[in-house]
Parts: sequence; structure tokens; C-alpha cells
Amino acid sequence: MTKDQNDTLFDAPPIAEQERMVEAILFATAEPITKKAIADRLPHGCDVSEALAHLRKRYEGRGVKLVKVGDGWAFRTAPDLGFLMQKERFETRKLSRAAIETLAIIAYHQPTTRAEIEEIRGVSVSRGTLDLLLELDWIKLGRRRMTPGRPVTFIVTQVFLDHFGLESERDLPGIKELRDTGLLDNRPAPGGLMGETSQEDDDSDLENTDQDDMFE
Amino acid sequence: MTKDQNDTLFDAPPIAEQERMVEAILFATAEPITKKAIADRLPHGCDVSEALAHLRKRYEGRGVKLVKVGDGWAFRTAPDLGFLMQKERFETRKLSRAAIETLAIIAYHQPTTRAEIEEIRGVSVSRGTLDLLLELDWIKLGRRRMTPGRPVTFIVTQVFLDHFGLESERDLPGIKELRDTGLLDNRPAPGGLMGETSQEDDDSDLENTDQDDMFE
Amino acid sequence: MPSPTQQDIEAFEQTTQQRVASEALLVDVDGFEGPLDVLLTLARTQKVDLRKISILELSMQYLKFVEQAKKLRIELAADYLVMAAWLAFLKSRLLLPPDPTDEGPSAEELAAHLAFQLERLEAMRRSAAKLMARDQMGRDFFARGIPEAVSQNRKVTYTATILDLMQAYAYIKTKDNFEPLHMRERDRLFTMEQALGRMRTLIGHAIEWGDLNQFLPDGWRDDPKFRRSATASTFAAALELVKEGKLEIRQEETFSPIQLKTKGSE
Repeated sequence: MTKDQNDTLFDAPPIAEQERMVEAILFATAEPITKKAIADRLPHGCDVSEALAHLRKRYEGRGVKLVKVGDGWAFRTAPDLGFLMQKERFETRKLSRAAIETLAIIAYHQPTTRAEIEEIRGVSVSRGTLDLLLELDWIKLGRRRMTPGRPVTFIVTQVFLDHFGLESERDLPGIKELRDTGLLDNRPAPGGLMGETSQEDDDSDLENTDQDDMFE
Repeated sequence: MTKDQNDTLFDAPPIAEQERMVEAILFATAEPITKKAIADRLPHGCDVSEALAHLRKRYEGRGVKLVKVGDGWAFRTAPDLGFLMQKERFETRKLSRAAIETLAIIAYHQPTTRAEIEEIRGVSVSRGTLDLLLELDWIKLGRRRMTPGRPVTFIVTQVFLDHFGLESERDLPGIKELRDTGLLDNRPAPGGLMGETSQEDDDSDLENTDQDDMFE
Repeated sequence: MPSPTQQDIEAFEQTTQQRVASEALLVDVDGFEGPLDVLLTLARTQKVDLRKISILELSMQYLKFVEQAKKLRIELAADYLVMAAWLAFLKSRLLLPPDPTDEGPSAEELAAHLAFQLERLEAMRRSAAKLMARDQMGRDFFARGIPEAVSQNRKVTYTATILDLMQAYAYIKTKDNFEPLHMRERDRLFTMEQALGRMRTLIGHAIEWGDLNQFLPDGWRDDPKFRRSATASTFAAALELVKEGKLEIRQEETFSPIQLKTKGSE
């Protein structure tokens, strides 16, 4: 018995069955599919529009949604669950020496200007370093300094205090305490920060390298 | 504030929401996905097993169903609606009798060696037959057998289970009866007299790799 | 002559069937998957449960099959002949009374194993058929047609401890006390003090504009490392002397030679 004979001999399946069929087709097709294409696949006499309407309602508020794409129909992840389709790879990096020094200066000297940071570090502070600290929400802008040029100042944030386990900026150990703990020892800490050669992205460093080459 | 802190600060979403999330994840992938992989993508504290149980029930009798494949889960269209999917049907090469029998022997006797397959079929297994099954990703190498020569063993894959709609190897048709009647026992020939199954040396096979016997 | 009994007729029909079957086997010999396959096909003509099969009868059927093949000059693969030899051996063992001095498996054990092999092969064939009759993916059921790719986002978390912070600050505050590490490691160094001392003695003679490298000490001009150090310190010393008002310095354009001359001398 051919399919055509089937179609004319029997009535269309009940609407619940039509809905199942449309559901399976929408699930399995490799691209959005038009009503017409769905109808071509279904037994004769099916009401695709009604089946789609039922289906759309059934998937309301679910993890996937029946949507119209151009003149086709397709299942799509519910928009609020898009984050599940993103796999996040977490990577932990140690803050660069330029950043940690800049942060330390801001913490100990706040409110402090960029010029002051540069003076203390003896090298210029790259924009990227400050941006990173701002992005981490560890520093923020303070009041402008009432000096010529009215430069902005930087101060540390509550997030900074939380991260470093400090109740307030006053809890930062003073120079004397640092010396007492041996941190101000003149010898570079083995493998620690002090022993490292500066690898910051500051502009001044770049200039130094150039000059080295000039004299070769 | 780091993500970890977040995770412990907030409870897992309600189970209905977890179900939506699992639904979205499973809808988005064609391959079965393990509970662990699902859990990795959900917020902390979700009960994947329960969400899956809810979901499986929700899709009972629908056009798509939630199936377990090995240790993975996937949505598949209901088998009775296959006739609607003429366009999606991909023509699998018609497997030869040798390939089908070899596949069945591996599935029912796994892990099994090439020599055992030959012993059961009473004829040497051509290299091409195993290559084809490996290429289809239906079989893979298992552990080496701890017998003289340490022969490799073959086992079936998740792709095999998925293809034949099996939850696990235990669901192979009639496997329990076969085991109960001792037909899956590895019974060596008494006195090792049966000379007809001793063509296990791979070299000769490599030479007469007649691919012809793979396809009917 | 007595008419044939019903049994005779049945026996005749059976042998006829067997003959027809074995002839079909011969025609089909290429279609067989080895001697075990032939044996299984022959066993089916016995129309009994494989567990009750007569291995003796089966052996004779098989030997007849090989014999006929020979008669019809059909080349049989070695496998089939090996099986024939083995079955001929088994047949004789099954027919003769057991030899008590004979070691190894009895004829019954060998026959039982052959029966097991046939039963097992048949079971595997049935299972293979059942497997292939299952709903198959891509034929009866289908996977998701539009899988959504999972995008990979890299999220970097920066960490620093209070100790890092304090060490960094301690380093800054005590930096001036350090003799920079790289300075200590260098030995080929012409210091600013040396250069200044040398320049002070030289400037009296620098009446005309002269290149900076002319003022470099002997032995510091060739090796680039020496030259670099001497150039830097001599230049710095020259600047110092300019500041003191004892020297003039000029450079035509970027990268052109730096020239010196004693101040006031024209």
C-alpha cells in the first residue's frame, strides 16, 4: 500500500499526535523549517499551524523555546539560559609587579596621583596597570587634587579591603612593622618579588631597551 | 568578589529551574552528555539526577524522549516517528555478514580478542572488518588480555549504544538468556585439537585483506 | 516385494532433502563463511535441536560434502579440508570402542565441544539479527539537528596576597638602599667618577669641536660592552661639565655624532 493511498484512506491523526510529529521534526531538522515543509512531511490533512501553536504553548517557560526564524520554525535555547552555552575557563594569574607596586603605593599613600606614584616607583605607570586595578575594583578615583592641573587621585576600595582581609586602610602594617617582620631586609627575598628583574610594561622600560641597543 | 564566594552565598536554583537548565543543555547537543558534564555547567548545588528524572517523565510519550546512553544522557526523537525523517536519514553502508557477526560477538562477549572472535566464527577475521567497525566508532580497543602475548581486546563504544538505542551492554537483546545457557562462556576446545581456528597471525591477514567480504 | 512403509518414505524424503541441500551447498560454497558455517547449515537439515544433534551423522554429511566437491572438481579452501580431516578422525573415534590407553579428551568430549561451537555460532547469528532489527539512530530515531556550540570564555582572576602587597611596598621604600643587582654583576664598567676625572684633565686641550668617542679612554673603544659603558659615563661627565660651564656640547641631528669643545675657546 503506498503512502498516498494511506493519506486518502485514513483521517489525519489527532492533534496531540500531530503535535508530537511536529516536535520530532523540529528537533531533528538541521535548520529552521517552514510550515509548508513540515506539512509536506506530515500525513495528509494535518493542521501545522495549530500543532505549532500547541507546541509553542507547551514550551512556554521551558529551557528551550519554539521560535520563528525568518519564515521557518526552530527550537532555541531560552534566552535567559544563554549563559549555559558558554563554558568558562577560569584562570588565576598573579598580579604583575608593576600592578602590585602601584597598588601598594595607592594603599599606603592614598589619595595619591599618578605623578606621585611615578615619582615613588621611579618609572612611569602604564595606563594598562591602572585600568586593571580599576577593573578589579581594587582602586577607584578619589577627589581631584586642588593643585595646578587638578589631577585625579586614586584610593583603594572596600573590595580591596575585603580581598586582603583588612578592616580599614589603617590596618596596613607600617614601615616599622615591615622592618620588624624582616620584610624590609636589604637582601632580596629568594625567588620573591625583589629578586625579579622588572618586567613591567611601562614606557620608560621600553625606552631603556632602545637605548641599550643604540650603544651596541 | 570571586565566583566561589558567590556559590556558597546563594542556594541552588529551584528544581523546576534546574530542570529547565538541564533541558536547555541537552537540547543543545547531539552527543550524549554525562551527569558530571551537566553538573559542571550548572550553578553550584544542583541535583542533576533529580532534574533528569523530572525531565524524563515530562517527555514521556512526546515526540522526543530523554534516553540514557552508557553514562550519558541525550534527547532523541521517538522511534515510532522515524518515518517523518526521510530527509535526515543517512544511508549507512550495508554491513556484510562478517561485519555484523563480528560486531555482535564483540558486543556480547566483550572484552574479546580477535582469536576468540575467530574461534566463535570458525573463520579468520579480516583486518578490513575490524577497521570498518573501528572507523564507525562502534568498537574500540579495550585492555590487553593478561595472557601470553598480551593480545588486545575489543569492546563496544557509547556511539554503538547510542546507535542501537541501548542504555548499556546489559540491555543487549537476549544477553541474559545467553549467559544463563552458558553460550557466552569462554570454553576452550578440549585438548586444543580444533585446527580450523588457528589462523591468528596478523601478518597473513594483512596481506589478504580482502575488503570484498565486508559488503554484500 | 513389500511396499515401502511410511518410515521408509520419510527416510527417503529426508535423504533426498539432504542430497538436494548438500548440492545446494556445493553450488553455494563461495557464500559460506568457513567450515563451521557449512556444518551449521548441514546441522539444520537434521531438523533437531542443536543440543540433540548427531555429531556422527553431521561428520558423515560434511565428509560427503567434501567428497562431492572433489568429484565436481570444486576447489575447497584449506580450512574446509582441515575440518574434513578432523571430522574423519572424530568419526572413527566415535565408531570405535574407546582405547583405554588413549590420553587426552574422549571422542564424546570432542563431539560435545563441536556441538557447543555450532550452538554458540547460531546464537551469535540470532543475536546479530536481533541487534540489527533494533531501532537505529539515523534510521528510526534522530539526534538534535541544530546543536548549539558551547562557546569558550576565558576568565582571568588576578590574585595577590597581603604579603605580596607588603613586600612590594617594602621593596619600593628600600629600593634606594639597594645597589642594583645588575650593576654588581658588571665588571667592565667605566664609572661616572672615572669619566669625570679623565674629562677634567682633557678639556683643556679640546679647543676645537671634537666627537665624543675621541674622549673615550684607550682600550675602551673596541669591545662594544666596554665602549657602551665608557660612552655613557663620558657623556654623563660631559653633561656635568656643561652644567659647570666648562664645556659646550652639540649634536647636529638625532643620531649624529655628539661633539664637545671647551667653553669659551673659539
